[in-house]
Amino acid sequence: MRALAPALAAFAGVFAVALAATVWPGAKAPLPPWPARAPWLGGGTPETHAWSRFHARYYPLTLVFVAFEMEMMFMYPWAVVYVREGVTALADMGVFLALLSLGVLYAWRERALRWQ
Amino acid sequence: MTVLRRLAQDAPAPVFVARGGGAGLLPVELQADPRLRMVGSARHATVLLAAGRFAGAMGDALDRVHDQLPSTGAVVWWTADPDAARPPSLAEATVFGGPDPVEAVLAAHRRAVSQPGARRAVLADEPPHPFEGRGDHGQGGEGMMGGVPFGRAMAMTADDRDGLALDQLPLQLGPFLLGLPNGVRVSAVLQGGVVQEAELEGLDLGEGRALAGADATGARADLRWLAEALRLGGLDALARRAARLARAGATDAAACARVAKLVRRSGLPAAWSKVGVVEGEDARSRLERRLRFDPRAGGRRPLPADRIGRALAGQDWSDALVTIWSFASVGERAPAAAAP
Amino acid sequence: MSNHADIWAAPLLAAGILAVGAYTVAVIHLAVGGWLAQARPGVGLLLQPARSAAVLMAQPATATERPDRAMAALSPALYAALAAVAVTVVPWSRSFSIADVETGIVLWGTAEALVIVAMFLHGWSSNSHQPLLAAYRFVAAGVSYLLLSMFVLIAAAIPAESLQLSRIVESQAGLWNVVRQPLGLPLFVVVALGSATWGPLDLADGSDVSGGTAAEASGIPGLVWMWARAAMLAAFAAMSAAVFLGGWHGPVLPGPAWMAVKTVAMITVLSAAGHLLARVPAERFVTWAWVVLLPLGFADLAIAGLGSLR
Amino acid sequence: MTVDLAFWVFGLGAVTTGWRVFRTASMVRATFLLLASFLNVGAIILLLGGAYLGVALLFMMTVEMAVMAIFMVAFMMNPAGLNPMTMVHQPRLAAAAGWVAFVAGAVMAGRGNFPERPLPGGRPVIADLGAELMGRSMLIFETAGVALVATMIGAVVLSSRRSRFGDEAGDEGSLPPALDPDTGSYPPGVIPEGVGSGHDHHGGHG
Repeated sequence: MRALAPALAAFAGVFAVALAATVWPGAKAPLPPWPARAPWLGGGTPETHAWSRFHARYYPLTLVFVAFEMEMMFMYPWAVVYVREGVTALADMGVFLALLSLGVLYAWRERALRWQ
Repeated sequence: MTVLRRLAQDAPAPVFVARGGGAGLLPVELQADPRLRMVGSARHATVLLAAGRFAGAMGDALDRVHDQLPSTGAVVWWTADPDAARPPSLAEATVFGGPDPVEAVLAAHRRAVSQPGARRAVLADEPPHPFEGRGDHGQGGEGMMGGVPFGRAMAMTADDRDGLALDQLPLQLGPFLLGLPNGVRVSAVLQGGVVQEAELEGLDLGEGRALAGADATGARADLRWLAEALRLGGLDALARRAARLARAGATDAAACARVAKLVRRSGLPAAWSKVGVVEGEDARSRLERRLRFDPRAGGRRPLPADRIGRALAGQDWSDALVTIWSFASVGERAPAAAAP
Repeated sequence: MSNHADIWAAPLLAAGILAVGAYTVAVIHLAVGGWLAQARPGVGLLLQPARSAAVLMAQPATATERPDRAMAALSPALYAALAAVAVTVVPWSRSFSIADVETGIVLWGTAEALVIVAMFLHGWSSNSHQPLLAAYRFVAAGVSYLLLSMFVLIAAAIPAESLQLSRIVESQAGLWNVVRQPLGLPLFVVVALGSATWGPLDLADGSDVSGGTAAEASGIPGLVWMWARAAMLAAFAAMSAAVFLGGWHGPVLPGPAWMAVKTVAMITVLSAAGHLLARVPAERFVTWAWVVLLPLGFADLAIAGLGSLR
Repeated sequence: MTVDLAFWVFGLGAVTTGWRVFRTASMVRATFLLLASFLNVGAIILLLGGAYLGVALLFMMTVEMAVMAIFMVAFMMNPAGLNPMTMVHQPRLAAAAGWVAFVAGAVMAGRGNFPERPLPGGRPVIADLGAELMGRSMLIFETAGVALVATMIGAVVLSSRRSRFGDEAGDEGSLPPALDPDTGSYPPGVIPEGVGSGHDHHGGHG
């Protein structure tokens, strides 16, 4: 934790300065007129707000990703003891990754990696 | 402060170019000049360079872009008919009639960063729909999804190919968007970044004299087209190289061939393959045809706009832009204007 | 061997390294671009990033019709701060890193994951269509390249028997990881280009969506965002130098000098990749990342594992 | 001292952002406020000496909240809160339940009798965790792998309409959910072919 403190301090310091730089110049300025604030569409106009129930075309992928990522969290401690455990660790992770590749392979075959 | 201004004056001028009638793809060549930096959104620019004629709906679109330029920005009108009628956005613009507007743009840039007088908006300062004080909370909305909160309606759901019914975004894009030919505007309905339906509109480019050098044929025309295609693909440095060759008259066949080789190695043809398939031909093969810089290969029949519009349905928006640009004919009459 | 900077010095050190790094990125980017465009760039190039920054500083910030102001202000700051936290774990010599955290590569991964959040918020907050499209397609790429980063960093941790960056560099005393685990660096370059939304993976700020999440940004907020992107690329270059190019190891020169040289070399590689490769369509990148690159990540791990069996 | 101060900063941060989740009308804000709350909790775990667990929590929660934001925005009406609305249903019951849980947790934390066995500093916690995964807990670890494959397959089956049989073949034979599971009534316009019509069933080929 002691080593994390400088990392956290660097985060906080740069965050504060960047935030101040972003916010401060515009804080006193009046809002630009409405036509200046229209969304940039190269001379075009939208009919609605951009904020909407956005149809992210890759939603099955995000679910596969969450499952995969959860497994990855086991791998960090595994990597640390790998040299000590030797072949056991290799076999163990081999089985584990083979299982997960099945999941990815299935998703690919079912065309779940493409835009829905 | 003066140091800052001096630095800013000497910077490459970030310029947004709006191509109007009689400009062809000539303005594309401007990126060859290292003192300019072409930007993709007027919000990033200090100078709005309006090239050619802006009549009717083109003028209206230019007015909107003019107002979106940061308030310190300057406007330059590059025209062959300085006496022609002009839209309000060009009323106070610096008029330039010569063949090479770089110096005029640089002067405007220096003015914009050193003595930023606030440029006035030309459109009325009012929201798209009146909303203040209306509705249950005074922000123009009704209930969950109704009304015009903050001046605009909310998007509504519609069926889609994957069985979900999420929101559609109906909008008009262009005519001054990277990858749209002169005078072409797209009315599209997007759902989740995928085009559900799209229609290409050819706006009236007006009558009058064209800019000197606007017409180009053969390799020079292909290089102009390629320079914009490369920018669309994120290859700005190669685009500048193509623009330099075009500007030099496209006489160096070996240099053109080297550009073509770099483009083929960049993966752009792969990114364009199977995109915008019409009559069995995809954007990649249309790109390849340009890369041959063969004067005999040009002059293919432009495709009717409604055919292109139909080809956009089901594509990701960025692929749709690639499709449109892959059909762009280099001459004035862009695909949309061709009769079906 | 755990070394770290004073808590008050850490922000200054991180910001300083990033400022130099981001400026270097900008200069090298212009130099490589000028060379490729055959524009014969001169020495004026060295001042050009400062000049372009001055233009943005002279420009007023714009607003959109109904933005999420808080998120619009927070997202560039978050992105810049993530570059800072990332650069703190990079060791510059045997005895100096800003924060030589025991869980270094996990913290690095966390920063990468938060980059996806910062990018999404930047595109979402302006309530404008093209930034929104760009933000969503970036997330698709982000969830695809993030796994690659985890695989290659874990592979680098295997011979080091530690998640700590200084130990990972130490473990390369005999043989650099770029030789020992040849797939690691190329895959990590993909992650770097994605996280800084650069070149072929410039999906968040691409030209085909008018500058994407930054399409509505002008003035100083735009400058902060551009700076953060360059700083992120510099942080990734430094991390690549440490994890794959042997970090401070090298003859004659002192450790930090080797790190600087290797970082600049990596910036040049990343910049050249940005200029020479066209933007990958998001959908194809996603398929490609899962079907081709992810198995390569498995292979990288297998190579690292088999090489470390005693 | 510094650690105490940090604890209070992160603790207050976690509670405040957690509270703001329910006070905003925007799904995106709610999601990322929740993330901020989790990140503060992760920082507290780091303060408690959970070097790996803390950072892992930061990592996992970031990824999960990013994915959650995508689904929240996709499926919730008025996702940006352009029209004001409230995030809570049954606010009184929710508030009461929240306070009861908070007080109960606080009492347990403050008054509970916890064993006092501080670990000696400098223990290699990550290596210990690794050794545990490779030793006694290996079966659990591999079972988790199987469970995660099942999760992936389930997620793809349930969410993707595309399939290996075609781009719209994913709903082959599937029916839209009934509005009322008991009577099997469907919303107007979505009654699939062969359901409730008495004819022989064709299945739903698109």
